[in-house]
Amino acid sequence: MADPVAAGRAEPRGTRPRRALSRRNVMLYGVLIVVALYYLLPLYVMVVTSLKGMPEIRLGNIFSPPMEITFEPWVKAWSEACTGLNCDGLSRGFWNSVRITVPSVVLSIAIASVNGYALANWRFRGSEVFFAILIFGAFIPYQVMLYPIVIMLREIGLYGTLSGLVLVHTIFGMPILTLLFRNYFASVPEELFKAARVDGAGFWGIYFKIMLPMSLPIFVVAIILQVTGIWNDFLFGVVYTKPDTYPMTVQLNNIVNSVQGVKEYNVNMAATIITGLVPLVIYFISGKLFVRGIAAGAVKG
Amino acid sequence: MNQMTNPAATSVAVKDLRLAYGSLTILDDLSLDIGEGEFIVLLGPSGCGKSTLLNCIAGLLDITDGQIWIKGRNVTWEEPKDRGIGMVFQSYALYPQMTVRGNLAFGLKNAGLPRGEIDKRIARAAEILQIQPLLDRKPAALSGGQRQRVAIGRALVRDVDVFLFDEPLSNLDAKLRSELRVEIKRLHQQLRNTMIYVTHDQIEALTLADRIAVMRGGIIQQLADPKTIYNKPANLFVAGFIGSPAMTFLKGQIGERDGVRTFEAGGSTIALDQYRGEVPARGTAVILGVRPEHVAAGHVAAGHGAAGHGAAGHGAAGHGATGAGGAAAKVEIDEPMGSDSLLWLRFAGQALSARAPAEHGFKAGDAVSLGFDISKASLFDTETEQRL
Amino acid sequence: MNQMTNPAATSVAVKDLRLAYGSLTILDDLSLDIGEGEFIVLLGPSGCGKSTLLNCIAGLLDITDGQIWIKGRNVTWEEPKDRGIGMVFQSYALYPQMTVRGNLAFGLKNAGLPRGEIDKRIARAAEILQIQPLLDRKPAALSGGQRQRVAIGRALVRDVDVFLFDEPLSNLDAKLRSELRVEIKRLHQQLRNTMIYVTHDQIEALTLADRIAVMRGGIIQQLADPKTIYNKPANLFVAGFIGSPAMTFLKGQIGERDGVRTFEAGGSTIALDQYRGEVPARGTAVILGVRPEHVAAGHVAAGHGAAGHGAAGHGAAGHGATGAGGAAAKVEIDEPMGSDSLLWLRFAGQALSARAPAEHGFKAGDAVSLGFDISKASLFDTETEQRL
Amino acid sequence: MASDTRPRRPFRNLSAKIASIPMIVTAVCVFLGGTLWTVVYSFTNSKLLPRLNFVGLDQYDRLWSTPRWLVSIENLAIYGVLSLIFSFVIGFLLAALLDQKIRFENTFRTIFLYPFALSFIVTGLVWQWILNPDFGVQNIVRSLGWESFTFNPLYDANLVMYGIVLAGLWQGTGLIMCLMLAGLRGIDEDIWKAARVDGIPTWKTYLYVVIPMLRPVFVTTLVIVMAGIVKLYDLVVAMTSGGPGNASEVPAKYVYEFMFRAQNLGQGFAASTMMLLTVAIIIIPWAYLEFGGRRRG
Amino acid sequence: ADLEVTHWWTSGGEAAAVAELAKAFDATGNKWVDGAIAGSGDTARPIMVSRITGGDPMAATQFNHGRQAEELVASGLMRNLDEVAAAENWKDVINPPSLLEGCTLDGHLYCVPVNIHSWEWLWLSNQAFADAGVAVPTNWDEFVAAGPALEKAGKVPLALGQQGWQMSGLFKDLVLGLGGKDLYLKVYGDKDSDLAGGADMAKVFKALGDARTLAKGSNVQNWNEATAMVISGKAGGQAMGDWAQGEFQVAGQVAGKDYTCLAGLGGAQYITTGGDAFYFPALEDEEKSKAQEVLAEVMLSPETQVAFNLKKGSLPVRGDVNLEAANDCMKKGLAILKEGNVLKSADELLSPDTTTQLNDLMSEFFSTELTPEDAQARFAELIASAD
Ligand SMILES: Nc1ncnc2c1ncn2[C@@H]1O[C@H](COP(=O)(O)OP(=O)(O)OP(=O)(O)O)[C@@H](O)[C@H]1O
Ligand SMILES: Nc1ncnc2c1ncn2[C@@H]1O[C@H](COP(=O)(O)OP(=O)(O)OP(=O)(O)O)[C@@H](O)[C@H]1O
Ligand SMILES: [Mg+2]
Ligand SMILES: [Mg+2]
Repeated sequence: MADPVAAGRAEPRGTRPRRALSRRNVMLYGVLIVVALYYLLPLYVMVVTSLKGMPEIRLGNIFSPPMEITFEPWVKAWSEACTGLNCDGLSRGFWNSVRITVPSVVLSIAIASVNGYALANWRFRGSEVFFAILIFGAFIPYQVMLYPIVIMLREIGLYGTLSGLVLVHTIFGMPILTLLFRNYFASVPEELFKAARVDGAGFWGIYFKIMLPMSLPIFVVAIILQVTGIWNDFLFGVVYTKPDTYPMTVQLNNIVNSVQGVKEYNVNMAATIITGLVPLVIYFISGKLFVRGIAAGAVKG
Repeated sequence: MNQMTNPAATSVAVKDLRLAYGSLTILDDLSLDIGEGEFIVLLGPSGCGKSTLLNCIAGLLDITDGQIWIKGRNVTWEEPKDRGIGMVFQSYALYPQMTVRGNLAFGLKNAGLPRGEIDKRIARAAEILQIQPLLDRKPAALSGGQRQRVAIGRALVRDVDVFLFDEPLSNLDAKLRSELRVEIKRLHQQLRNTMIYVTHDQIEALTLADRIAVMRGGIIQQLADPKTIYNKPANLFVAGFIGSPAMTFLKGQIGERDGVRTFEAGGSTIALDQYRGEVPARGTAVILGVRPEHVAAGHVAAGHGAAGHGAAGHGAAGHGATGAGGAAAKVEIDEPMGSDSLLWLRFAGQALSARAPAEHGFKAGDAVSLGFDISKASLFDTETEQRL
Repeated sequence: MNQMTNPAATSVAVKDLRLAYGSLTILDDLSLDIGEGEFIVLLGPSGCGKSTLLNCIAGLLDITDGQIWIKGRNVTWEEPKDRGIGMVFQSYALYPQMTVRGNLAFGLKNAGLPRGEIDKRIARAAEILQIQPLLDRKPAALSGGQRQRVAIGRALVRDVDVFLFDEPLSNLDAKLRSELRVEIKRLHQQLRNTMIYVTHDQIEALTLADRIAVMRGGIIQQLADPKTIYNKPANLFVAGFIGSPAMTFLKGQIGERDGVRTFEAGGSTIALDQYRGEVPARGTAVILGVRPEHVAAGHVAAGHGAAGHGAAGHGAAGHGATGAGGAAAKVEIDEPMGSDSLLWLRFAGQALSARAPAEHGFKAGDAVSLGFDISKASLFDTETEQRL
Repeated sequence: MASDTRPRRPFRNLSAKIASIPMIVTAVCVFLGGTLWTVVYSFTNSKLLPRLNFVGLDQYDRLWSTPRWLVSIENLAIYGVLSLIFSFVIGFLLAALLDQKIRFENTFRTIFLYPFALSFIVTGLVWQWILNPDFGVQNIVRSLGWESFTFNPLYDANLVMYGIVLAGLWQGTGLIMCLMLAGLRGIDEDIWKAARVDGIPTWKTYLYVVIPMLRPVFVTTLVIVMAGIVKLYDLVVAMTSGGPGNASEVPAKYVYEFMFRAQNLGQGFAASTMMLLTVAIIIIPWAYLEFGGRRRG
Repeated sequence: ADLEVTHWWTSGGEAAAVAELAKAFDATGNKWVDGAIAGSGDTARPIMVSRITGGDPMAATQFNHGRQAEELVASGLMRNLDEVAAAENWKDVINPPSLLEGCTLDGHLYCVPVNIHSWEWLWLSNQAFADAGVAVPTNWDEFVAAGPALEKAGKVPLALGQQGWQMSGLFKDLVLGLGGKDLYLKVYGDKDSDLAGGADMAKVFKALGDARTLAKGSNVQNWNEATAMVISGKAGGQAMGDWAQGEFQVAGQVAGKDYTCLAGLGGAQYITTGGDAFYFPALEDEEKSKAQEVLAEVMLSPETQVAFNLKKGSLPVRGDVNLEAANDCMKKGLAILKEGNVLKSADELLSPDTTTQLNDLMSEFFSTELTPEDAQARFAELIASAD
């Protein structure tokens, strides 16, 4: 229809596209790299600042790399920074955080996975109603529940104990985790469940022998969410513990806010990084499974 | 072992079964008796309640009303594992994290059988199903057919009286499906267990069943052996559902010529004297159902006789085919199916299909004359849609 | 419209196509010429590269090497929309949130067609496909068959030269599948477009195709019309893949008796004088492939003649069937399929299937005598697996 | 031997019911009970300790005439709308970019998602530092020669909420991206092909075909994002403590401060009740969509 | 016994002071378990209250005496200290005696005041004024006048942390310093809303407007960061309580030489005697209860008082101690104390609820363009509804 000569050529029309440096690729990777820089900037600033001495920081350029690398802020943040009379930095809080996080994560995931399993496979009259209330709980600002929880914990005598805090974390982790597990187990073929029942497995048999071994991705999601959530928690940590069981975030807050004259930004940043390290590491290790689990547990309804 | 309250020959009995989800009734007042060692196929379109019925028998659904008896025991409220059933699922539902051996052993371990006994049973099942080399693989490393065998094996090791299959072949491709069909049949001949088999594929039903229960909307439309179902479908639905290529239906009414009742439609008449059933009174509106293999298409010039010999190599030729009074039909489409062809015709303004040998020589647009084997046709009441 | 550099009859030409994912080559040096108005079916097992080839033609995959010509234009690097193709997908890929009308109009609006023209085209497509009443529904409110029609409609409105179908029926149940098959065939007869149709269902291939390209592992095994493919499969793979019930294969070697070459296996011999092809030298190991409908089973007492007349109502009866020397075969399984039955036999220690009329009267365990229609059988070289 | 009698309902699936006790107790006692408790006490004039001394709607009257509460509501609205829009837009764009079969997808995804592993406290501190006019961006740009450059959101009452949104987005967009990516991956590849054959430009395909198809993902994401927005507290505390002045106050902070600092529990509970009411307005339609009518097939 | 003591003294000077208390208590053979919570009383108090109401009290906790702990005391959660007080004869040694009033409810004593804090100070950086080339001001008006010169020299005239309590502290200073004793007592004490809306207060609000102008550019949150600006000469001055002195001291600065302090912002020479007090929650453990008494004693012993207050920069609660070591500023305070020009602090006069509302108003004023007139109207309303 167009130029007959052109049309008659044996050469393919249009150019062979998509070489490595095509416009599309340049745009695509360009945008991605710019955005990635934006996301990395704060981390960069944190790291760089934590390696500078205070005099250098006062010069003012937070983006310039340190002229002289010093690890002193790290040492100070970890073991020397003071809050009131306690000058042992974050180190004490670290172990407290571990002692709080591990049982909380284990307990909350154990309970939520069983609940999710029951909701997905063993529905009974009213189970959906309880679940809806539970989901409502996901929206309640923690501050609102602070007082009722204080009273509840007082009544059952767990206030101020580590078990009390673990309980609180379990309760507040329950809505989202239950939702995730319920959705995940619902996506497991129902026939598998039926086959196991015919094979004579009961509620727990199916849970432990069939469902659990299949649920790695969703467990990874749950673990990441809970570890980050609980490790990063400040409010419950500070309200429901005592100084000798303060978690790391409370120590962090104390260090950062215990300003002695001028703010020691380098120490603050080092402390910040150290505090965020555990969830970050867990996240970096299992990021891929996280996405898979999200796809299975959050998106499918 | 079990006390018999029912006739000895009954293996599974469903009595007045009702199942409803809230206000939505899926099965209503359904009864079914299945004999010892019988192979029953539940056949019906998607959503008609086949799986639901099977799950009720297995005890995987809490029934709303009625009773289930297995081997003379009322098992209505027993746990699935105590009913003496084994079940094979559409997607096989193999436990993905266990080896084949683990899959087979799971139910036995749950039942607390000793190790030696478990091993013995697995060995036996593996032999029957020829899966010995696969025992230590995981399901992911098996082909579709192998998975299917393992799924059957899982039911087999449990040494049950009744096997339940829920569309075990529908995930497979056609070739494998036909192979496994034969295997299941062979297995039944070997084991002689009672088998209840759900499918929506009528070929499976016809090839496997001792008796077929055709279901629609939760109701059993016809329960009979395959031949009866095929040749004397109880109603229009069964007739249309069974048979591939499907039966075609002609609307018309009863006429009479030379003292012989005839079927009249759009000016063409077909004599019904060979019809094996009750032909209603003259003037009644009826539907005539004929299967393609009972219609013989012949070259128009050669007339009726030629139709019988020339083109139709099938049943219609062997048994006396009744001519359609030379009424011309036109070939619309020719579907060659390898071994033979399906001709889509227009006859009396209606669509009609006829089976012809692969080398029939007709082209789309050709006019043909038809011969009908009325002894194998069915007449249906237009109102009730029941066979007459 | 376009100037032709290729033979006028060629609609789509694939030249030396190569497609690789990294180091994994899926299609290698594949060439295919498709005539104007031809209905080509690409048939092959799952994963053999059918969809890949189709996507290459559509321009949805960047090919590694080679050329694609459509209507005499080299379109190798053109955008799919400029190739003059329409495509129908297995899952239909309808835009779920648009009405049927929206689905049909979307591409046209994008091409900047005026409103009136769009409406006209939709009206026409809707009429052809009889989906006028559905135009304002959303896909979710359509049945499988209706969705399929809309998907075809979407290609139709684009007024294209070439239709590409990627397993458009494989998501449907058997009944609907056979109905829609007829519709597609009718559509092709009406439109006379070039159609390239991917399937792994051989019945679809046989009924629809002008020519079938049987593929395996990215290579076209045979490209021919359905009859040739059915009767003269190029190799063992094609022979086994095509035909339902499938061809059975007997291993044996060439012998000779009374100056006539024979096929010998396990003590039984079958004369090959009627074989249409080249029979190799005596002693050569061969595989004999026979389709069930070319095997006639008869009652042993009646011998050869009876076999031809008594039981085998099909092709084997019509043409002179060559006896198996009275070698007894044993019925293992009888698969009734409604219109006729499939008998699974053990012959010369090997499995063999035979088609018999529904009322054959054999039971499992019966001994039968066999007649073979060798003129329709195939001999394969054991080594190369090619037809001889 | 034969179980002719129908077992009593409550005892079927007993294990399942027992196993659900923690959920039931949590739902009923903690969430429902706590909520009711809060609502009841919002009608009292409790000070430091809860007392059942009813004063009718006084607390609500006061709440709605307190400028700080009104500012809080307004701020939450600003933050909510902005972070909702931007996290959806950015999250979706990033997901769409990552869905282009790119190389190093894992690396990029990790980079976008890592802030999610950090607490709001940490996020707040870092961004406070970056936005600090004396050390951060403003200072850098000025030292490059642009003396009059002003970028000081955290100390400008008109901009402070935007500064907080900036940090909030940095922290939360990764998760949104992840959810969207999961959704995109679930879309039938054939849809893309169909659109290409139809000649639909990519952006139009996204706009008219893909995004409408992602509706369920969007709903889930919306719920997650909304829940986060309502709870906004830590970030504000870490970045500005509600300052400058009251410019970045938010409802959760108001609740907290009135309950504990101002020792006026009644007022705090009234504010809590208002928040819960908002949550209910958000979640009830969602719950209806999620559980109403539709059942798992 | 081990006693956990919670407090919010975490800045440099404060921590040093607390260390003195701990040292003294440890010397009695007990152990001070420090429970510092950083980030001002606003952060710490809710935690302390939760702990006490949650049934897991600490052994002693800091509050600002006044009305913060009123309800806790009324619900019987706090320990009655009458016996210790009698034994140690606190009635006589505590000066001014009004301090004990704040700790008394229904005739019983519930807390131990440990220092006298006065809010009414303006801290000036000599360095900054030198740089700007103006004389160090001697009163508020001069300070306001020096503003432009400071600004020109690149200084922030008035350092002010962006937290409500600091702002309303500044306001209170202005009320007392510019409006005088009667105005202060009538407005804060008698809740006289007519006066609060009157002409005298209008002057104060105008001064507040000036303060707002002067504080533009003060980009800090915490009071000690603001103080740090004064110490480093970046800011001209800061209105802050006497605890700011601790920071100057930690930074090694000398009163009169490096910095100047103006009591009552250089106006009316009054101070309010707010201060920190320790409350002792009722405990069941006998041994700990005993130790609580020891702690209360120790806190008020003359030696501790001197050591503590020198570090803290506040005034001791005993009139009978020797403060030779006190610096210029402290001496000024002591002098005012001697004169008896001591008023009740706002914490004692207003409920926490009203205080919060007042803080909010001031926050709003400093972060928006709210006119002094409107602010005054709102203030009057607030005073009218105060309890
Ligand atoms: N949990 C449920 N709640 C409500 N209705 C249901 C439920 N499960 C199944 N149904 C309905 O019950 C009917 C029968 O379903 P069933 O699974 O037995 O059909 P089927 O015959 O097995 O179909 P298929 O061939 O598709 O497997 C269907 O209409 C289905 O919609
Ligand atoms: N993106 C890809 N990367 C690598 N290999 C691929 C990719 N897509 C397809 N393949 C491989 O290419 C081969 C051919 O795939 P194709 O989809 O064409 O098969 P098919 O014949 O259409 O099969 P089916 O009948 O299952 O649709 C398969 O082995 C498949 O694994
Ligand atoms: Mg089913
Ligand atoms: Mg394919």
